[in-house]
Formats: sequence, C-alpha cells, structure tokens
Amino acid sequence: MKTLLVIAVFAMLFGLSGVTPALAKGDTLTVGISLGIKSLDPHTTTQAFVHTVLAHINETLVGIEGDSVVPLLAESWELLDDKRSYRFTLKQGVKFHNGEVMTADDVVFSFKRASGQGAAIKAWSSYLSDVEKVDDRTVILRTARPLSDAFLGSLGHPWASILNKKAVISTGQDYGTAPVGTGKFRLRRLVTGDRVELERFDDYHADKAKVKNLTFRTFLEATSRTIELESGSVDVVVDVPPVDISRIKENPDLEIVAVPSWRNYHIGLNLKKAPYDNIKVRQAINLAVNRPGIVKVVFRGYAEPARGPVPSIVAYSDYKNSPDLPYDPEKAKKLLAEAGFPNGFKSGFIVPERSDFQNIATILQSNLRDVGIDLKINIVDYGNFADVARQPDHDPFVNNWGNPPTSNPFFAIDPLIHSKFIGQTNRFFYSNPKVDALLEKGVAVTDKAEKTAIYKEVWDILNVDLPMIPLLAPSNIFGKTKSLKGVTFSSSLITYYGNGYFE
Amino acid sequence: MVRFCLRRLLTLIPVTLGVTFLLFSLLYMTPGDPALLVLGPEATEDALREFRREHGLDQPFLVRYGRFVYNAVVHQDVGRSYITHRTVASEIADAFPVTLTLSIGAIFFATLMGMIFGIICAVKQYSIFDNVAMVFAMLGIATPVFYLGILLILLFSVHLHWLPSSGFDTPAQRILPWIALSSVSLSIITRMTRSSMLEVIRSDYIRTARAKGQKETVIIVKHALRNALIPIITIIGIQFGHLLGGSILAESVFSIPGVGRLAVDAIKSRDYPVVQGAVIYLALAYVLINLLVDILYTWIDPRLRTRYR
Amino acid sequence: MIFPRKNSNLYLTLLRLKRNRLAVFGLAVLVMLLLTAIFAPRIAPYHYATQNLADAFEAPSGKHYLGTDDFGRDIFSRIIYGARVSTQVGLFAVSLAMISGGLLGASAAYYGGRIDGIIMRCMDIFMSIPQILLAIAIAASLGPGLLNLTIAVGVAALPDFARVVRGSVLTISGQEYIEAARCMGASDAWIILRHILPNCSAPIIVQSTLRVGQAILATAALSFLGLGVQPPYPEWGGMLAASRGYVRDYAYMTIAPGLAIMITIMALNFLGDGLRDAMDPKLKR
Amino acid sequence: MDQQQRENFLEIRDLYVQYHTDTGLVKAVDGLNLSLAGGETLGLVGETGAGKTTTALAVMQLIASPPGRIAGGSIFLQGENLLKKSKEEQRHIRGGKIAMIFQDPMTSLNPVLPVQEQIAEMIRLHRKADADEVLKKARDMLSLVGIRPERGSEYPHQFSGGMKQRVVIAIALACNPTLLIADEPTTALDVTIQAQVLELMRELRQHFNTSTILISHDLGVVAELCDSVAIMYAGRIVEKADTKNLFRRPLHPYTQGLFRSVPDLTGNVRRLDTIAGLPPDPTNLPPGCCFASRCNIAEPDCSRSRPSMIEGETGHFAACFKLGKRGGV
Repeated sequence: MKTLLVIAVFAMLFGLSGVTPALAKGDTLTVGISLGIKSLDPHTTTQAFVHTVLAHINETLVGIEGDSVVPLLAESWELLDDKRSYRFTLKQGVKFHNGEVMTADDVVFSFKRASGQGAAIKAWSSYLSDVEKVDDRTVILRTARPLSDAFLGSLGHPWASILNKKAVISTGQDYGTAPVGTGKFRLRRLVTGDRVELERFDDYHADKAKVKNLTFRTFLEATSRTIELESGSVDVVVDVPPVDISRIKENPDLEIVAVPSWRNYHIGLNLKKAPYDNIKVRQAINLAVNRPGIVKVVFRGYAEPARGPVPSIVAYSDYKNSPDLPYDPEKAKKLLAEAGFPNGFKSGFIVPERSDFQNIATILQSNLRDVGIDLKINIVDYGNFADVARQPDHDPFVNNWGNPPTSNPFFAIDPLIHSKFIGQTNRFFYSNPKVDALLEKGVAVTDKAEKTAIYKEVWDILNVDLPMIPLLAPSNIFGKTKSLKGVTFSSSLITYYGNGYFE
Repeated sequence: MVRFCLRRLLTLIPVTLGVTFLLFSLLYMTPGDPALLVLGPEATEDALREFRREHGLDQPFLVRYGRFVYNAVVHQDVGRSYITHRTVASEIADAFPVTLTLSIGAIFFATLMGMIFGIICAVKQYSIFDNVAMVFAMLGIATPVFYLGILLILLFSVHLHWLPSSGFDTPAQRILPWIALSSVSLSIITRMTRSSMLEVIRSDYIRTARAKGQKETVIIVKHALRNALIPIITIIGIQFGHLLGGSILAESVFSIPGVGRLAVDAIKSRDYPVVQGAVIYLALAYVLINLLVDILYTWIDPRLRTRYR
Repeated sequence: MIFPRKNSNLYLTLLRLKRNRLAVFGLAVLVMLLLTAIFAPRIAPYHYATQNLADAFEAPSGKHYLGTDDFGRDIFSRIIYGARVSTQVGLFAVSLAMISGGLLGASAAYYGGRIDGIIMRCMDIFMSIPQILLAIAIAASLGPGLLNLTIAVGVAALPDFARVVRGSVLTISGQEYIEAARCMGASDAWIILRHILPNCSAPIIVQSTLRVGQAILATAALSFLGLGVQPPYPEWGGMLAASRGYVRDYAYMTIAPGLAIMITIMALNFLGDGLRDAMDPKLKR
Repeated sequence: MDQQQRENFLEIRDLYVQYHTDTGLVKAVDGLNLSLAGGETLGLVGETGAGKTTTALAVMQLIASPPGRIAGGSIFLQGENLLKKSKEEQRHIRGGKIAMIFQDPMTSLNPVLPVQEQIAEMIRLHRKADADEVLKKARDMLSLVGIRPERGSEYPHQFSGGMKQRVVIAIALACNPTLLIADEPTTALDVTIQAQVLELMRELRQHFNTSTILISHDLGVVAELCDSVAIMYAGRIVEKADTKNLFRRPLHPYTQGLFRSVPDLTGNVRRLDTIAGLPPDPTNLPPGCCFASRCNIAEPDCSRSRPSMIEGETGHFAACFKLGKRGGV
C-alpha cells in the first residue's frame, strides 16, 4: 500500500505533462528565444517573438527580401493613380492549414480585424483606411494619404497576416491557441510560456519546408540559451549575451551571426522642461556621452555607435560612412558654462527596469558626472515607463525604439519626433513645423533620390536640435550550429527560419 | 470530521474575497496604465479610452471590484487576459499544474530526505554525520534559491553535462529545479525532524518501549517518529506554502512556465485579470494545504481527534 | 530590542549565550557587519559607483581585493557598502513588521473576541498570499526603490509577527500574575507594558533575529526578479543577480556577494538559535 | 528453582554507572552491591538523586548512552551475567524476563497508540502467538488490572492517571516476568488512587509470584509491601535488612535520620527532624564515607576510606565504621 503510494507520487511528478516523443535530429529545427509565448494571435500583440513564431504559421500578401518587396500570397500588385490604393492579385489555390482555400474574403476579413476594435497593432494598421474586395482574387487596400513604399513594406510584417475567416470566427477570442494560416508550418502543440512546436504543412502552396518540425523554446536566462546551444538541444539562439560570444566562436560546431539592427538607443530629453529646453545643454550632453565606452562595456563591441539620429541601417539614413559623433567633455563643459551652468546641475534620470538600460544608465551617469551633471537614477518598472514618459514634466530617460515593421523612416523616426505624436511616442515634446512638413513630404514621395534628399534635411536639423541624444544601435546576435543553413538572419527582431535545413 | 472539513472549506469564501480585495487595492494603487501597455505607446487617446471602457478600467474602484465578484460568483468567470485574450482560467490551467508539480516534487523530496537525515541525526546525535548534516542544513537556509539554481546549472549542466539547464517537460529537466527549490525546506525539515525526534527519543514512553525489549528501528519508526511527526507536519505545511510562492524563483532561473512566473509577468505587464486569477489559485492552494495538514494531525494524533468530531 | 527587565534574567541569558560558541560567532559576525555598514566610507578603498571601464573584469588582486565588475567597479567596496543596504533593509523591514505586527497581535490577544477575530482573519488573508508574491505586488504598487522595498518586505512579514505575539500574549495573559495585577486594578496599558510585553520578548527577539535573515533573502529575491534597489547603489542580491550572466567566465563576481549573503544569514541563524536556547532552555532544539 | 538459585536470584556486584555531562562526570551509582532472592520483594529506598532509578535502568540495560555508561561491575540474573550478553539477548531479557513499571504513568504510555496495542506489542515480542491470540491476551491483561477490555481500543489520553498506571502494570506483567522493577509506581498518583494501585500490585505479586524490586522514597509503602529493604545513599547501599528488623532498629545514621524525618503516626506531637546539609555532589564524591559530612557521629577517620557492609545483626547489614567498632550505633 505504502509502496504503491510512493510509486503513484513518482508517476505523478515525472509524468504529469506529456513527455515529447524524441524527435530525430535533422528533422527538427529548434530555436531558443527569450520570451514565453502564450498566445498566437497576430492582432493582439506587438511582441516581436510572438510575431516571429507567427511568421512561420501565417503569411502576408507580400514578402520582404533584403530591401525589396516580393510576391507571397499576392502574385502581383500595383499602386493606383491616386497614389494611396494598392491593388493586389491573389495567388490561386493557396490552402489554409484547415484545408480551406484562401479567398479575397479572408484577406478583407484579416485586415478589418487587424484595424478593428481591440486590436493592439493599430499603430501599424491604422494607416489603412479601407479594404475592398474587387473579385475573388483581387483586393484593394487604401491608405488615408499617400505612403508610398512605407506602407507596402509594412505589409510584409506578420501583423498583416492573412487569417482564415472561418477559423477565426469559430474559435472567437481563443483563436490565439489555435491559429490557422497558410504558412509552411502549422501548430502542433503550444506549451504556454515554454515552447511552441510546429510541424511541416504538406499542402503548402510553394516549396515545402525542408525540416519536418520547427520548435521555439523559451529560455529566460541568457546563460541557459548558450548552455542549451552548446549541449545541442537547440540549433539557434537569439540574443546571445556578449560575454558568451567568444565561447560560441571557439566551439568548432558553433558560430556567431551578428546582424546590425535598427534598434535605436537614445536619451530622451524633455524640451518643455528646464534646463533641457536650452539647446546648448542638449548639445553639451551630446558631447559628454562616451558612445564607444557604452558599446564596449555593455555590448562588448557588438553595437554601432550612433552617427546620426537613427541607426545607419534605416532606409535613407545615408550617413553610414560619416565619422563617429564626437566625445568631448571639455567642450561640453564649456557649452554648459555658456548655457549658464558652469557648475553643472542635478537632474533625475528615468531608466526602465531592464538590464541593458540599467547598464547604459550606469555609464551615462558616470559620463555626465564628468561634466558636472549629476544624474539620480530612477528605475521605473517597464509596465509604468510609457505612462511616466508621457507626463509633461518627465525627467530625461534612456530608451530604445526598436520594433517598427520596416526600417522605413516613416516608422523609424516619425513616431518619435513628429509633433502629432506628442503625448504618445514623441516623448520629447519636440515640435518643429519644418520637420513635420519634411516628414509628410518624404513619406509620400516615390522617387528614391528625392526621398533621400528630404530625409537628409531632417537628419541635419535633428543633429542640431537634438531632442534625443542618439547613442547606438546594437547588433542582433545569434548563435547557431554550423550545420544549419538557409536561414537569413534579420536586422529586425523577426527572423524567418522556415527555409532552414541541416547539412 | 466531514463537518469540520466543510466548515473549513466555508472559510475559503471570506479568504478568497479578502485576497481579491487586497489585490484589487494593490493593483489599483499600482502606477502604469494597462491600456497603454497593451496598445503600446503609439496608441491614440481614443484607442486608450476605448480600451479602458471595454475593460471597465474607467469605473470607480468599488464598481470594478463589485463587478469582478459578481462575474466570478454568478458566471464563474474571472475574465480574460488583456494581452492574450485567453480566459484566465485557461492560462491558469496551463500554468498551475506545472507549479504544483514543481512544488509537490520539491516538498516530497524535502520531506523524504529531510526526515531521513533528521532521524539519522537524532539517533546519532553529535556524530560526524550529524555535524556535517547540520552544517549543510544551515547552508541550505542561507543560500538564496536563485543562486543555488545558478550554481546547480553551472555544475550539472555546464561542467558535467548531466542535466539540462532549463524547462520542465522531461524527468531530467525536473531534477535541478526540484533540488534548488527544495533546499531551504529540506534544511528546515531536517532540523525540525532532528530536534523533534531528540525530544521524543528522551521521553518516557520511548523508554517504556525499550523496556519491552522492542527493536531500536521499530522504536524509532513506530513509537518515536509518529509522535515527532506533529511539529514536522506543521513545518512541512508551512514550507509547502512557501514553496508555492518561492517557486517563482526556480521558475525564473529554469525558465519554467509556472503560475508564479505568470503572476509576476502579469504584474509587470499590468494584466490585472491574470494577476487576480493566479493569486486566487495560489491562495486557495495554501488554504487547502492547511486543511490537509489539520486532517493529517488528527490522523496522527488521537488526542486531536475528539476535538474535530 | 526589548530586554527582560530583570537584570538577573538578562544576565543568565547572556551567560547561557556565551557558552554557545556558534551564537558567539554569529554575534561577532553581525557586530562586524554593523560596524562595516556604519564605517563603510572609511573602510572601502573606492566609492561604490566609481567606474573604471579600462579595469573591468579584473580578477581579485592586491589592487582590487575581490576584483572588479563589468563596469570596472571595485567589488570589495561594493560589498562593504552593500552591508549598509542589507542591514538597513533587514533591520527596518523587521522593525516595521515587529512593531505593527506586534501591536496587532497583542491587541488581538488582549482584547480577544470580535477584535481578535477581525484582526486574525485579516492576517489569514495576508498569509494566504505567498509572501514573495505579496512583496512583489506591494513593490510594484509602490514602485522600485530602497524604501519601498523595505516596506514591501516588512509588510509581507507582518502577519507572522502578529501570530507569534498573539500566541505568546495569550499564553502569558492566562497566567496567575496577570490576573493578580488585574485584581489589583492595574490599567490595560500598564499590564501590557509592564507585565505582558517583557515576558513575551523572548519569542519576539528570536523571531526578529531569524526574520532579519529572511528579509535579506527576500530582498535578494526581489532584486533577482528586477524589483530591487536602484543602481548603482550596491545591494548584495542585486549584485548577485546582475553578475549571474558572467558566472561561467568571471565566477568571482558572484562568489563575493553570494558569500556575503550566506555568511550574514548563517550568523543571524546561529545567533537566533542561540538566543532561543539561552532564553528558554526548555525550547532547546 | 533450587536453593542456590533462589538465594542468588539477582546479584549486583560492584556496579558503577557514570554520566558524562557538561558539568563533569556524574557518578550516579558508585560501587553498588545488592542481591535479591527468588520470590522476594525488595524495597529500594533513598532520596532523590541517590541512584535508585539508575540502578533499575542498569538492571534493565537501559542506561542511555551517551551520556551514560556502565563503568564496571556485574549483574547476575539467575546466575547469568546480563552485562556480558549480546544486544539481541539483552533485548529478549528485557520485557521477557525483567519488566519495569515507570514512575510517571502520564508520560510512560505512547499517546498515539491504543492501549491494547501497547500491551500486545509486549506479548508479540516475547511470545509466539497469532494476532487474535495476542489481542485476546492483551485484553485479558486489561481485565486482570481492572479495566474493562472494551476500553482497549482507546488511547492513553482517554484514561485517568490511576487507570494509566494499571495499563503500565498490565504491560509489565504481560509476559509474566521473573523480575519486576517498579520505580515509584504510585508517586505521581493521588493518595486514594495510590492505595488502589498498591493493592493491585500486592494481588498481582501473589498471583504471579514475581520477584520484585520496589523503588520508593515512601517508607510507608515499603513497610506495607516489602519483605526486605535496602537503603541507598549517594550511589551505594548503606543498609539492608528484612523489613521488620530495619524498621525496628535502623543501624546506619542516615537511615535513622530518614526515620526521624517521617511524621510519627501514633499522634505524638514532635518536631520533625531533618538531616542537615545536602547529599554530596555526584561529580565529586568524597573518598571516604559519603555521609560523613552530614553525620552527627562522624569521626575524622570516616572521611579516609569507604566503609564496607558489616553484618550488625543476623541478616542486617549496614555500611558504617562506627558499627564495626562498637557493634552497634
């Protein structure tokens, strides 16, 4: 009796959740990510890792390859004469995972849902003013004003996934646990917060995936991701901590892939609040910041010190080859004296509760102390940061802007500095009519050279006005087994592993 | 006995109400706007307002609380996550068994080993085993769980390659979290068993049993242990309660998707319904454990039986 | 701390304590810790926030006794300043819990009846939320920071004190000399202050000593979960949490704060156990 | 049982028992000699701390080690040295041949086991019988000590003090031991209950004809129940005689003091004498007569060496130098 009880306890402890059958190596590609996935609904979150997983289940009308937009669920498209209507011709015979054939209705339904009530991605979807079904294989998407390549490019992001109307309606609010898309993989099992197991979809409309299974596993601790990569239980990991880079490099079976990202780390200054309303103070801070120092210490060199307002990888930034921004504490002191602060001043400094921000802040604190500015770090937990940074009298803060759907300046810089975003994402209360006008013009223009020239003017103004002090753009650092091929690691936070295979 | 249990189960009602009220107040005071967090900083004022209205966040405190209680009692519905839109019940259903397995495993391990060590220490008081075990027990109490977890990973995953460093799916994955989580309880149970056994071993009825010519092992198990068990069970109950909460740390170190992490993530992302749900379940589990402990008392100690009849 | 009023009692307690080598060791460590905390600026060779990026990740040496961290800060100095944080959080959190919990528990026991019922049901509710989760919720609602952290840890520990004090007050108020005092017409306040509190100080002191350790551990746990002290202010738990990513390459970074925490907790436990044995030999474990 | 065996039923020779404590080596029993004839009831009398219980525990082989240790001597039961037996053999003798009734019935019973189980355990250990027989025997024992057998399934806390002591007696006698040691069996009981329990013991002793050592500091109880009496002081026997002789004419000054400190029941009002001073510190026993410092007839010589037992009258022994010198005190 007692023995039985003990056996029962052991059975319960070891077998409560189903043990995954061992998957053959080579058949399964396992990706180690750093966030727990709980729901797979593209419209309820802006979380990049959720969208990363979704990119394998769902597909969008267009795909992005490098800098160009390529056909995916749409065979072809054209920008109509009003410059704000895109007519898409859908690919025929595309099947969803539940066997349904994709139609224009699904497309219309998906976009309406993306911009409808309760959607959390409205920052991206709200530019869409209208979706129209022309016939079963033709759909027109309209924006309120001409957005040229900015909008088209954003359609490659998983927020614009085409969902199966029937499946969404039948599962209702629980759709996130039973997603149905047209992608190369379909969901086999979602262990919330732990792993997402996908399997190859054999009715895929184009080249099928080479691996049978694709699994995303969550490791909160960066150290654990590296350990699991070394032990071979995962094939790729994201966000390799800088300290582990050399270890992975030294391992003959592993390699590091570092891709410059468009995540823009910056100090945000409140232009409504003294002394930051004084341009000389802002310029002094800009000179007092030791960017290479931060890059070295916090990112172990795996970051690019800022050369302009946005990371140089952002489209139309065009200052890839400019020199580094100067680090000159003496000149900074002089500027401060000119601004009326010969002995510096004291200020609060808002830091979101995350280790990279805290580490950067620690260095900034020390940098600015050198020129007489005494920062008192005020850690704000992430859930509270957006709220705090909206307040009109907020202190300077450190933050990054890193999750736009494309690297187009329309998403990479507009939200930060356009005056219409004051109170939302323009946390500097920066309002410059000239910049506003340039940004409006820039997004509508289709000619590349003209566009570049317009944005050049924006960068020049910002380099003087300095509503935010740009710091750096880190690299996305992946660790992978050398035998994994076919994956193009992305500058955005979303990397597509669907073409991966083992050699 | 049945009536006793029923009466105790009835106390769940005020406790649950109190816990939710306490949490509601705490969350109400917590800065940070859920709407802003869910919809993102880009969200327009209209969108935020709509979100707050939809989730009743624009209502006064008492209305919100009243509505929550009404829905929970009348519709057995504690709401949906702001973020995933899944029902809180289903999120808990995913996470709670994991935490339960984690903490039951840990308390089981701590109890088994703690009692064995404690008994040996008591029987061989002042022996080398006793001294070494007591030093380790002290270390166990003094080591932060997350630090021990990191050290275990370092030893067993990195250097020895014996066990995986994270997850909770396979038996191998469960061993390190169990050990890390149980260390404090193991130490406390060992110390408690030792002292309780020492006290009992010196008592007259143990001498009576010896005077009968009973075997020493039988004396320890049949006579001493059962009498020493009351304070040990109390400690185990308390420890189990601590483990349910403390599992958060093991869940973080080993990336285990349990209810503690669910609650902490939800607090950080202001996902109020999920915080409520997670904490209510943990509190219920705590109350039930206490009930179980009380029932165990009466099973072990006949003197208490009459009291609960 | 409240000591028993009778000198003989105190003397006997100290005498018994002196015989317990571990307790004396614990006491010595704690006195050293306290001195370190008070004189931190004089002892520490560097300021806790002084960065020297060129010297980052230096192994322990004559220049930096415990090496430097990822910012090139001297770990030895940070450990010394960290003693301040730990003693502050530990002492203040426990004082908060002891005073408010003690008052609640004492009134519950003394007045009994409905007041007892209400207070203790409230404590039950507090206790049914796992302490660490309660501390997290409180810390989140107050925002990060040393003071808020202290409050969170203190409030989470409050019900335990209420229970302990209530228990011992109940035992004591049932005894004859309290009845006698009451018969003599002593006021409630007089009885509580003069008779009850001094006599239940033993379990309170023991509980407090052990609780300081738990408060330090809870602080470390909260730091680990990202609700800790503001950088660059050094807190051992926070240092441990921040250095965990470097544990494979620069193990010394975690060893120093880890050992600091462990030694402090052990000292507190040795002293707590010793005090318990000394104050009430019957309770000898 | 032949004469030889009857005479030397139990023979304790030069028994030394010591305890290691924080304050030093406690010599609880220090060179004790004692013998008991078969069927005899011996009263062992002395102050608290004289070593009575330790002697009993030594016979039972129940000296807790550590801190205790039998440092020397031998204990013969029916000619066999108990101290030379293996642990296993000792275990079979305990309970089977020698049984003990402890001082405090309140704490001597295991609170978590039904009383019949506690009796049955004894039977199971020393008799071969199946479960039903064991249970029946246990219940028989209960009715023998005057408890309704139905109450056997109850727990100790449901019994009163006197009833508990009856259960303890039932346990002790369950296997019909040849030697019974009763350590102050009535001290913890009310006076009226004491009488009942003593009466019970008297009946049972006759019923089983068991040799008995009755430890007591109550001279009245001893006078009532015992055939002979041994007086113990500081770990040694200082006087031994049959009850009548000893009460009629105590020889040792300690015994005499003991009698003077008991109220005279004849009604003569006189002040009770107490023995001045305290018993010697057991960690530091004097080299000579341990009673010398309190003895009103002591001479300097008394403190030089230990007095040995001297037969003052036939069958009446006492350890006093004065007795030897003058043939009586």
